[in-house]
Amino acid sequence: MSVALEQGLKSPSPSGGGQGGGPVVVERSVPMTGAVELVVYHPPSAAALDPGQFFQVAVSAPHSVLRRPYSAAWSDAASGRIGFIFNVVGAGSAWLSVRHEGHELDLLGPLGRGFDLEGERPVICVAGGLGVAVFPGVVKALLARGRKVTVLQGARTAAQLLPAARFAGAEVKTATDDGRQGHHGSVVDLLASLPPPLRGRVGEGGVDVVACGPTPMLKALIDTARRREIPLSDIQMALETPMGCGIGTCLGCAAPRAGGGYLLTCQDGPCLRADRIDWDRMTDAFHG
Amino acid sequence: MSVALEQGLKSPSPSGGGQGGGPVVVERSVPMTGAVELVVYHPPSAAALDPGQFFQVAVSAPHSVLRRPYSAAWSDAASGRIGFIFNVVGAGSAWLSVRHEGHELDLLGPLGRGFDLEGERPVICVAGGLGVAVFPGVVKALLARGRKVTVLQGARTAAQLLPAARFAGAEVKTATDDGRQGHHGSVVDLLASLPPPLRGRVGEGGVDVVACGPTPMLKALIDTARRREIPLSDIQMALETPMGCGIGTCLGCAAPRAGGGYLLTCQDGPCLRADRIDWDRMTDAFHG
Amino acid sequence: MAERPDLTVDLGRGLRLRSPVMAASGTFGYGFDAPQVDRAALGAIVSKGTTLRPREGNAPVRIAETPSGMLNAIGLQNPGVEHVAHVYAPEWMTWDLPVIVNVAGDSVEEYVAVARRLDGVAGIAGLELNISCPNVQRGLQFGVDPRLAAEVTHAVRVTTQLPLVVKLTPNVTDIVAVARAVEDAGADAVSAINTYAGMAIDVQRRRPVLSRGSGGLSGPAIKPLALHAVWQLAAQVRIPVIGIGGIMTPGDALEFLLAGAAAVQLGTVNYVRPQAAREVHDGIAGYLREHGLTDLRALPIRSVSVLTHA
Amino acid sequence: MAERPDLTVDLGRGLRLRSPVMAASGTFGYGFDAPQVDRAALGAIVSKGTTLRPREGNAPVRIAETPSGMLNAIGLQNPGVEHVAHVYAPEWMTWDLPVIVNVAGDSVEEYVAVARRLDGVAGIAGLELNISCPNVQRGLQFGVDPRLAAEVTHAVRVTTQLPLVVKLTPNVTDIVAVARAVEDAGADAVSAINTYAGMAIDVQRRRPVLSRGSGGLSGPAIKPLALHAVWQLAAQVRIPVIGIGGIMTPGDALEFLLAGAAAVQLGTVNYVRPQAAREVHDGIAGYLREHGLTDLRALPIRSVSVLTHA
Ligand SMILES: Cc1cc2nc3c(=O)[nH]c(=O)nc-3n(C[C@H](O)[C@H](O)[C@H](O)COP(=O)(O)OP(=O)(O)OC[C@H]3O[C@@H](n4cnc5c(N)ncnc54)[C@H](O)[C@@H]3O)c2cc1C
Ligand SMILES: Cc1cc2nc3c(=O)[nH]c(=O)nc-3n(C[C@H](O)[C@H](O)[C@H](O)COP(=O)(O)OP(=O)(O)OC[C@H]3O[C@@H](n4cnc5c(N)ncnc54)[C@H](O)[C@@H]3O)c2cc1C
Ligand SMILES: Cc1cc2nc3c(=O)[nH]c(=O)nc-3n(C[C@H](O)[C@H](O)[C@H](O)COP(=O)(O)O)c2cc1C
Ligand SMILES: Cc1cc2nc3c(=O)[nH]c(=O)nc-3n(C[C@H](O)[C@H](O)[C@H](O)COP(=O)(O)O)c2cc1C
Ligand code: FES
Ligand code: FES
Repeated sequence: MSVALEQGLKSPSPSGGGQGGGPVVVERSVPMTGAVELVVYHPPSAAALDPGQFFQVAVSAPHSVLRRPYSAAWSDAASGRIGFIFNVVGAGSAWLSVRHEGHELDLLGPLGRGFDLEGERPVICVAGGLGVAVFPGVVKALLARGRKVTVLQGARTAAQLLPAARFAGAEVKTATDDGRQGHHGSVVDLLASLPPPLRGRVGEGGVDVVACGPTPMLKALIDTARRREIPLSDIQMALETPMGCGIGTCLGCAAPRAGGGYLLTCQDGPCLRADRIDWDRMTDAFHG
Repeated sequence: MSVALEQGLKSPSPSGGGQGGGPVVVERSVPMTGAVELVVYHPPSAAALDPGQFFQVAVSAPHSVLRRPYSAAWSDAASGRIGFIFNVVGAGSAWLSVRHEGHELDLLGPLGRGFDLEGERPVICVAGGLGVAVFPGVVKALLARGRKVTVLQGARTAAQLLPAARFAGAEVKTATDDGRQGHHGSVVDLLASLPPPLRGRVGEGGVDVVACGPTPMLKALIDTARRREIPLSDIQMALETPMGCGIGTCLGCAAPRAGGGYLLTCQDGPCLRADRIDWDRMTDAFHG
Repeated sequence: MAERPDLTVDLGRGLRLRSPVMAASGTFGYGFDAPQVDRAALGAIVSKGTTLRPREGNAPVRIAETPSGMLNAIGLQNPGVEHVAHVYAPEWMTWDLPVIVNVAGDSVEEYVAVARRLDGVAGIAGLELNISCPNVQRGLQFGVDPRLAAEVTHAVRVTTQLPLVVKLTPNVTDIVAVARAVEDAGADAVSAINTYAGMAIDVQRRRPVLSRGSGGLSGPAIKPLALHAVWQLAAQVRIPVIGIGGIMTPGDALEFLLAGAAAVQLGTVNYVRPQAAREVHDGIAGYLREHGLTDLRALPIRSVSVLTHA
Repeated sequence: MAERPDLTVDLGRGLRLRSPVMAASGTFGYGFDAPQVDRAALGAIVSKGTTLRPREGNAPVRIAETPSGMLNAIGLQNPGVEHVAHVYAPEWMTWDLPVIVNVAGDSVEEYVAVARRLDGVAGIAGLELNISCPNVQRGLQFGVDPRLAAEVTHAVRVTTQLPLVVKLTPNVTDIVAVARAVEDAGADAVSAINTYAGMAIDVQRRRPVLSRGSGGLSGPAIKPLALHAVWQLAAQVRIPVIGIGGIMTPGDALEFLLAGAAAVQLGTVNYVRPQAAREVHDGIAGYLREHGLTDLRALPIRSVSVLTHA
């Protein structure tokens, strides 16, 4: 339907919107307390997705106008399915949370850059809160590359942890704010409490870190990494900033770039090596 | 929850909005092509309703802010149920049309004045298009008062007619624009084509007319009545104007009053005797 | 903090409200309708715009919905000041809720005549000068010009002892200039804002939806604009600013209070959610408690130190 | 009428568009992103606001959603005119779609310098003077004062042969006065409107949501306001008016065209519904056919006979 007449254009595609053949919800479940998982059938998107990429999801919520960015939790090219995991924060996620089997969704994507998952070293995945949403697909892709994976997952309570079964093949360690399950404290503390090399060591024999979570958690991770001498270039993270378009036209998703100026989370990210960010200027757009 | 501290206040009550005990949809069906009927369980409203009254229904449709007025199609105090019949015109009715069993509704009402159904004379109910929505309850109430009732129902096609079974005990005649069922033409033409006294005659032995439909139909009915010498005071009609509040505070629902100035459809109506309206100044707020 | 926070507001000249939540003019009639609204949550009611003589108002269509908003061109339908003074005020006298009369007019003389008739009438707690109604011919004239705004304010000020709020129009380049002018002319408070000039066109019928062509926009759509106006005003005038525009929830009201408003008025929401006044009142109280604040004066997030007004 | 209606638009000085649907500045980058948008439906692209030197833009947070709208304070992040002339224009030259460069600046000299650099550069179809961006310090100054607006327009007019559109700010008492001033100063067309000054406050964190405090409101929320501005302008200026503000659907665009706009720009909708340009284009064509009209000039519902401009 939409034909790009000019050259040099990238090609994420809009889909759905009720014209048939678009993405359709095939499953809805509650993977952990407070969260909803929607499984969407859309073979082209499932095939195109790199772990860490996101979609701009149209929501018909009262008074809302912008799409909402959601990372794919996982995708499966064979079955044509993509999973999204989210909790209800405001109008958009509330609307999304009552989608059911058979409802069509209007997705734009996959968008942005996913994680760079190539390499040999062990990988530690650090997931804070809903940041865990991106990891089922990431872990699967890492394991498929033969890499050793440790998942560190933090949540406020045990019930808000995504079950370890979702990371089959990886080692899973947890941290909870109330201490009822795993480490008592933050997931970054958990990382710091691990034996080397897991908690970081310079140079060969080190690990790659892949992190996703609230900005304060990412900042804490950076502090820890600096103290533990984990090079920031060994850490990749998925950023969350407000987004207008998701495709580089609104310039609304700026994140401070190391060395000055701004990166666009939607185009340069959301998955970025931590040394590309100026962490001193990095702010949290969302309240705690 | 809401306590009126001052005197002289009328007492329609807001209800629902998710606090429990509020109106809840117990049935959804398609009574005729293009229309939806919702049956709502809310005993206080069902008991309080006069035929012809309406509710202000909160809709959580994208970009919408105002409630939408809907006449009760019928109510049954014994079962605590109220029916609403509507078709999908815009954002509000689209939202309402996908309510299902178990969904709560936020209703304000019953509001306004219903029809004056007392009397002895035969009654002709003239229903144009979705105007038929108000008549199941009206006809039932008229029959309960022992009155003879003839329902004239007009629609564009036969499939858009509410089945005659909904008016058990009344005589039903139909008119369709395409002529496939009943009179070929408008429901007002149908009225004019009837033998006296049904089509109108001055004074004793006459009939009462109760009408609901689009404003152009009501205007045609007035023209016919004038020609047929049916006194306008023998005709009651349910008006439809845009409404802001439904309770007399916004002054948005003005309808031209015979003799000058304006009536408020929500307070003085929606059911009014036709001689109270200045038909020359009466405009149709809605297209079609 | 189990203590009950102090929600009272002082709008000047003895006009003290028990709650910062007011009902906005034109959205609450003269206080006799809308029984669903919990009056105990309200600090004051502002009446429908009242003129010297009764007015019939505009021909329909008078209202239209727009995205997250509504347009109105009611045309000041009202029973005239005599009816208000004679019939409504005695009723209001028996209430424990102050009623402020919103005053409209086409000339300085008309404003003054209305104010004179209401001066000293028991049951009337104050006046709100509507110098901003965009619907009546020449209705914009006073509100867009600081000089004219000051003139009508001054003329009313010397006519009445009643607390005097001046309601500002947002349809200006510099709302602060108008506010300062009416402050200097003797207003006890300003309320901001009235509706924004807008219109809708019926594409099928190829004509404006409203019979008058244009109307005033209210509702959530205008909240960011109104908030910006209040933020500017609160920093640059000394008298209290009453925040109005698109408030639907406690959070919306708090945005205005944090921006520096002394109180807020609920308008369009009264049509939609009669429980809003109660929710907003309780939401503000809860917020104060959560943040360990004892009264509303602690809310504004920016001190008035940027006040450059001489 | 099976005939295909004529959707071309003449904006003056040789700037002819095949479609009345344009992409608004700041919502389409420099035309290289948003491949989902069907360019065949567009009459022109307006670039992001471009300044003399590259600008980094404002610190985050730069955008926030509001009821049916969004606030932005991007701060004119752009690569500077040299990059545009040197890198982008050669690409645009190969396109069959005119690109208009939106020009911003802090001084008359900066506007003139940008215009001079772009004059005669192949691939550039016209300039749109952004005298209204509310985000950069002193950004409002030209757009709110008819004299200053005329001054910058005239200065650019004598600098370049390119078609010159002046984009108006709505944050004024009298937008018509500004439009007439820039018309007299040589503008070929005006576009109306840019965003409305607004703000949002983060109640939990007790500070403005946007790092700059305030921003510009766009989206459906402002449609009735923008339409009112265009309705007034179309009746009172002679040059073409390009309607902008909250257009999401063909019906919205038709409201502007019926109000007298010669063309429309789609802004915020490009972020949300990439198919909007195509839908609006086709919807306008369908409407013309349904109403038996052969071209866009038949659409305005009010003749310009109320034109009182001398
Ligand atoms: C690249 C990217 C990927 C994302 N992936 C996911 C995901 O997989 N799962 C998921 O649940 N969310 C994800 N988000 C966040 C998501 O886009 C929405 O912001 C979130 O669902 C809230 O939207 P809403 O409409 O419900 O709330 P809104 O109505 O937009 O906001 C309600 C309140 O929540 C706050 N808020 C908004 N966004 C966030 C946020 N991201 N975190 C905390 N508070 C917020 C706002 O400040 C506001 O006060 C992602 C965001 C980005 C940028
Ligand atoms: C007292 C009263 C009782 C009513 N009872 C019923 C009822 O029982 N069943 C029912 O279906 N409707 C009824 N209506 C109409 C109803 O309130 C809504 O106007 C209608 O459902 C359209 O709302 P919407 O949100 O879907 O459309 P909107 O988004 O409000 O409007 C969409 C388009 O439809 C047009 N439109 C709006 N209202 C009407 C209308 N009433 N007729 C024709 N066109 C319209 C608008 O001009 C607009 O162009 C009643 C109205 C009143 C005043
Ligand atoms: C239908 C209607 C009628 C109004 N009438 C008046 C009026 O008579 N006098 C006045 O000063 N403001 C009047 N207003 C403006 C409101 O008091 C308020 O300033 C405006 O609606 C913005 O607030 P809101 O967004 O909460 O509605 C009216 C508003 C509406 C919607
Ligand atoms: C994120 C964003 C950036 C914008 N940048 C510019 C700009 O650089 N120059 C300009 O003249 N207008 C800019 N605008 C204004 C738009 O071109 C348009 O006038 C405005 O958004 C209203 O239209 P809309 O409601 O369709 O978005 C911007 C708007 C947005 C939302
Ligand atoms: S979200 Fe618009 S540029 Fe990134
Ligand atoms: S609908 Fe508001 S007064 Fe009738």
